Amino acid sequence: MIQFLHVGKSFPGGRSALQDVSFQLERGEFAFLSGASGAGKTTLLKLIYREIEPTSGQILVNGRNVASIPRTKVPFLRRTIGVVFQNFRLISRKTVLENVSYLPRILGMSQQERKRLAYNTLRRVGLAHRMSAFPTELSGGEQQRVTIARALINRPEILIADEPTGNLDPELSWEILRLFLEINGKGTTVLLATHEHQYVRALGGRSLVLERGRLVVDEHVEGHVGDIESKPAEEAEDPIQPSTGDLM
Amino acid sequence: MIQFLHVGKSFPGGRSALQDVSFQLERGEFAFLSGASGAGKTTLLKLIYREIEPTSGQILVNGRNVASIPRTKVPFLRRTIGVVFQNFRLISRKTVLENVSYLPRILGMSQQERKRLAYNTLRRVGLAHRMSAFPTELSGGEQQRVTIARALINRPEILIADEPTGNLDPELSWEILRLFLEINGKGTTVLLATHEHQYVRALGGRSLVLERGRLVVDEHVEGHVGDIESKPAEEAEDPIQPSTGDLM
Amino acid sequence: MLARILGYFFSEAAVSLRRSWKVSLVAIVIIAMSLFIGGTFLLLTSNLTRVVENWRGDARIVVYLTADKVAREDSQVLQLASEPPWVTAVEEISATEARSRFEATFPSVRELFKDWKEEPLPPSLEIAFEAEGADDGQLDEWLVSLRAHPSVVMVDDDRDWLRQLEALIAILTGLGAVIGLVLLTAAIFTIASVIRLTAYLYRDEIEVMRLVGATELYIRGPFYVEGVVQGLLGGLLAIAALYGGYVVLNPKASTTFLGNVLVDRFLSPEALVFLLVIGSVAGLLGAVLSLRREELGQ
Amino acid sequence: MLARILGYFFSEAAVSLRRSWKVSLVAIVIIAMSLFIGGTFLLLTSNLTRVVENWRGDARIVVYLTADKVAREDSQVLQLASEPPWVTAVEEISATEARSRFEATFPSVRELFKDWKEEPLPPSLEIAFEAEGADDGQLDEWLVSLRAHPSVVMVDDDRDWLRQLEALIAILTGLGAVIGLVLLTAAIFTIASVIRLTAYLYRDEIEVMRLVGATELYIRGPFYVEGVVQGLLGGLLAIAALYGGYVVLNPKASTTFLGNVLVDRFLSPEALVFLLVIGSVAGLLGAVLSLRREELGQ
Ligand SMILES: Nc1ncnc2c1ncn2[C@@H]1O[C@H](COP(=O)(O)OP(=O)(O)OP(=O)(O)O)[C@@H](O)[C@H]1O
Ligand SMILES: Nc1ncnc2c1ncn2[C@@H]1O[C@H](COP(=O)(O)OP(=O)(O)OP(=O)(O)O)[C@@H](O)[C@H]1O
Ligand SMILES: [Mg+2]
Ligand SMILES: [Mg+2]
Repeated sequence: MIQFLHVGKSFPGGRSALQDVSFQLERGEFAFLSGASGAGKTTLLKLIYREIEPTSGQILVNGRNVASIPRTKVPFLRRTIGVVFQNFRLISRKTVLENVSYLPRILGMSQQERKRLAYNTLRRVGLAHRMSAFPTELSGGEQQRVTIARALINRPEILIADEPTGNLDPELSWEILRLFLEINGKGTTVLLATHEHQYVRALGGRSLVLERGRLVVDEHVEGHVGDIESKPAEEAEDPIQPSTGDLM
Repeated sequence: MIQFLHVGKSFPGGRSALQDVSFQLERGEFAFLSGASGAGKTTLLKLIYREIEPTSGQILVNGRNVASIPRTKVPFLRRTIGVVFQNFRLISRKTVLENVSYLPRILGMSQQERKRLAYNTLRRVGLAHRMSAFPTELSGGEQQRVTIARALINRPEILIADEPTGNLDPELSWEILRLFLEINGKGTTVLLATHEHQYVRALGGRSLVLERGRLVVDEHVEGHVGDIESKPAEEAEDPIQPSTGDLM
Repeated sequence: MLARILGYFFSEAAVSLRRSWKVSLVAIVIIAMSLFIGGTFLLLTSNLTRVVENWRGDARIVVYLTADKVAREDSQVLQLASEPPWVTAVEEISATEARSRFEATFPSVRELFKDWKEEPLPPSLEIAFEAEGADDGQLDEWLVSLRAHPSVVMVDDDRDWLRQLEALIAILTGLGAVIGLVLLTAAIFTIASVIRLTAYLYRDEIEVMRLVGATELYIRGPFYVEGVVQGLLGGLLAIAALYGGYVVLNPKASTTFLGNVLVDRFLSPEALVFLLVIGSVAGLLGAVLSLRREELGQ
Repeated sequence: MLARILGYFFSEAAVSLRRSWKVSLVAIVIIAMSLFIGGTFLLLTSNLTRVVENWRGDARIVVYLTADKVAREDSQVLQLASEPPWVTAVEEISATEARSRFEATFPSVRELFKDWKEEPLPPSLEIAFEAEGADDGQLDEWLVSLRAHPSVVMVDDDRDWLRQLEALIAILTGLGAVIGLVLLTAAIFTIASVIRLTAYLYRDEIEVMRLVGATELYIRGPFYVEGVVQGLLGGLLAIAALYGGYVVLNPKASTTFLGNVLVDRFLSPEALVFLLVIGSVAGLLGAVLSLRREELGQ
């Protein structure tokens, strides 16, 4: 459950990125956040996992006031939230496997377990064959998929995805969206920031639209689920490029 | 004029990203480069401005063999090529203005000239009001537009754009494409890597398609120019978000 | 649980050291250099202190006797001189011996005495004593009684000279301590700077770890371990360099008094352990200092 | 053209120093520390060398005369002694004066002479000379003629002692040079390391500049200027610290002989300029070294 109550955010220079934003997402909802470039989407998302703090208003995540969580407890909030960052944020000195299984590792999962879990998750995004590569050795879209795998690996309660398909071809994009839908079906709340209006139209769900920092639309859109099923099949036989063999 | 003759590229680990790629782009052409994630688009583009060197074959740019240009002369090749990098590559310790006017500066343009030129170019991408901001203070789409402005500022002979609208909303994307068309109209060769099939269909032009490192399509597509003109008007009144006032 | 976390720290630190060995090498060499400089001072001052300690042990009280003393009186003086418990040895120096000693010390003036008929210097008693054994009052009293004895011409008390020497040692030790402290601070600061630069280099990485849900323990632990390991390696390198320098310099230095004084013995095992500890602590301190300011949020 | 490029370098370096002042400060302080340590040695050795030079100037040849010499003979010796051109001064020391000098030097044994009727020490001539003025052959010849004179008892030649002193100075200077060189290398290496770390920190930035079409000149120039400026600032900081230490230590040190010898005078202007030059060169060298490996392309 994510609740924004009259949230405002101004940056040190005095720029206001969000003004009086209020909305409520129920557990298990699937919501789209859209808006023009610079409308405040990323800012809104950063507030949820407390990368930044609001300058006014209150934010509740699972009933807890995010701003009042003591600093040492913030990691525990973040562990329940999977985030696909707009700028990827991969650790360049760690391999794909290490990047993806970082959280399971510090949560104490055994090496074998971790590897299995990472392999399965990476397979879902079509990257199982690149597990031992470093991020700099990946294409843009491959990096983006590693980021997605990292966000999903711990089965988070909340999934936040900031423009997760900006570097992916339409086929892969639909595949990723289908993955999000599946995870949502298992109970994860999904909040997806995107420019692709077609996704909202096709999938349906909660639609939040920001305009220059203000929430101007908050509605439920009926999806045309046929679109999702047909789209990928229309344009590619096998949407996810098969791994080229060298697994593990 | 860009010419690829049986070009192949393998990375140190042994991964082959391009195989036997041959094509020729005439001066003033507008070409789309598409293909799934990891197909080799970025690799192909990097070869043109010699960020990397081919492992086999020859690349000619304006009649010169790129691989045989002596190291000290490479900057002069690059100055004739404007590049919109997929991962932006902005200098985080420099302001937007400084990033955009870096090349004019080392080419010896006066400060006033530079500022005027940068202002005009940034205005074209809707960012004139953020000239003194640092890249980290910009949204993803704003950073992408700074990168575009930097590529355009020197009126390059060749414009290479790698997924230049991945972080932009459709309205802005069409506006950027229109900008590229305009520049192309003035004689600049444009090579645009993108996942958006709709661009190719709408604008028409040369279409190159890569599949797992091989060039599988090289054709001319007829555009439906009506699409370009109507698209933005359809969905937004003013595609480019107006500057919020504080100029220079 | 603890073993798991420590295991995590060490394996992360090992991977980081391996993948960024260039940066690590810079840090290690800087630590080594700081410790090498510090160790050089330690080597010089420890040898100097040892020499001064020897001098201190050589301090004597010299009782000059009348040349015409009779044996009985002499043994009386001898008894008076040996009486106090802090006296460790009394040596009788005859007039002949005194002259030959003087001539040995000042060969250039030996000709002066050549034609003299009587011995130029009086016989004397050299009294070795433990400076710590007696309080000054008792010693002074005893000196007065010695001086009062009829067959004693004069009592020459090395303590004046010893006091000066002790003041000198105090100054040298103080100077050494100050220089050592300055150098150590410099070393720690240098190391901290390097580790801070390194942390700055990896600030994005650290930020990502935080954003993904790692607690400070997990973020900092590997850096701390890395700091300690770098410090230890730096210490080992410094010791190797010091030993190399010692082996090269020692044969040359021993031909001169000063050289001999300065690089006679290599550092004691305790001093070597001390260097390693200082290195590790500096590495740890550097890591702690450099990560201290890395606050949440940016 | 050149002015424009230099202007570009300096303004870029200034902006960079301002925007990354934390990193720059680390570099500056490390340079300052290296130069401070080097400067301390310079200060100590320059004072020591000066003292030794004074001693060298004080070297004398002492001619001991028979106590019963007559005035005529004496003036004959005096003439013989003053004859050579390299003799700068001849001082006559009477027997009484010799005794009082001896007593002043060895106060503890003054009582020994109390009862003597005749003067214990002979009169003498102290001859000051320029060691550089005479070749050893001439000097030896002259000494032989002096020794042969009937009223001369003995000639004491300070040159033996002087030769030993000179050997000692040579060793000290050598040692100082070696330590100085080691420290300087250490300083340059430290600085290079820091600048290399800094360059590593900004490798993305450098790569972008290359990709956008900047020539190496434009990329490296500002870093070189930054290195030099950091070196200069580090040098100034070191001089300030040295002066601070000098002002604090000097009054305390002057109460002891050793302290007095070591920190009597501050560094000469030439030495200060030398420190600044070393700082700048080290900064430049660090920048050059650190950018050397940054090759095109990756
Ligand atoms: N650290 C910052 N300092 C100052 N202004 C900032 C900062 N971060 C973001 N902004 C500004 O706040 C506004 C909203 O930014 P935000 O990143 O939320 O936009 P967005 O909706 O995610 O845009 P995009 O689709 O381009 O990613 C932008 O105008 C941006 O310039
Ligand atoms: N430095 C590298 N080392 C090893 N492999 C690399 C390296 N750079 C790219 N590759 C591989 O080469 C292939 C092509 O990469 P490229 O970046 O050209 O793809 P792309 O078509 O641009 O994909 P995207 O649309 O995802 O950006 C990918 O499989 C990638 O993993
Ligand atoms: Mg954003
Ligand atoms: Mg790419």
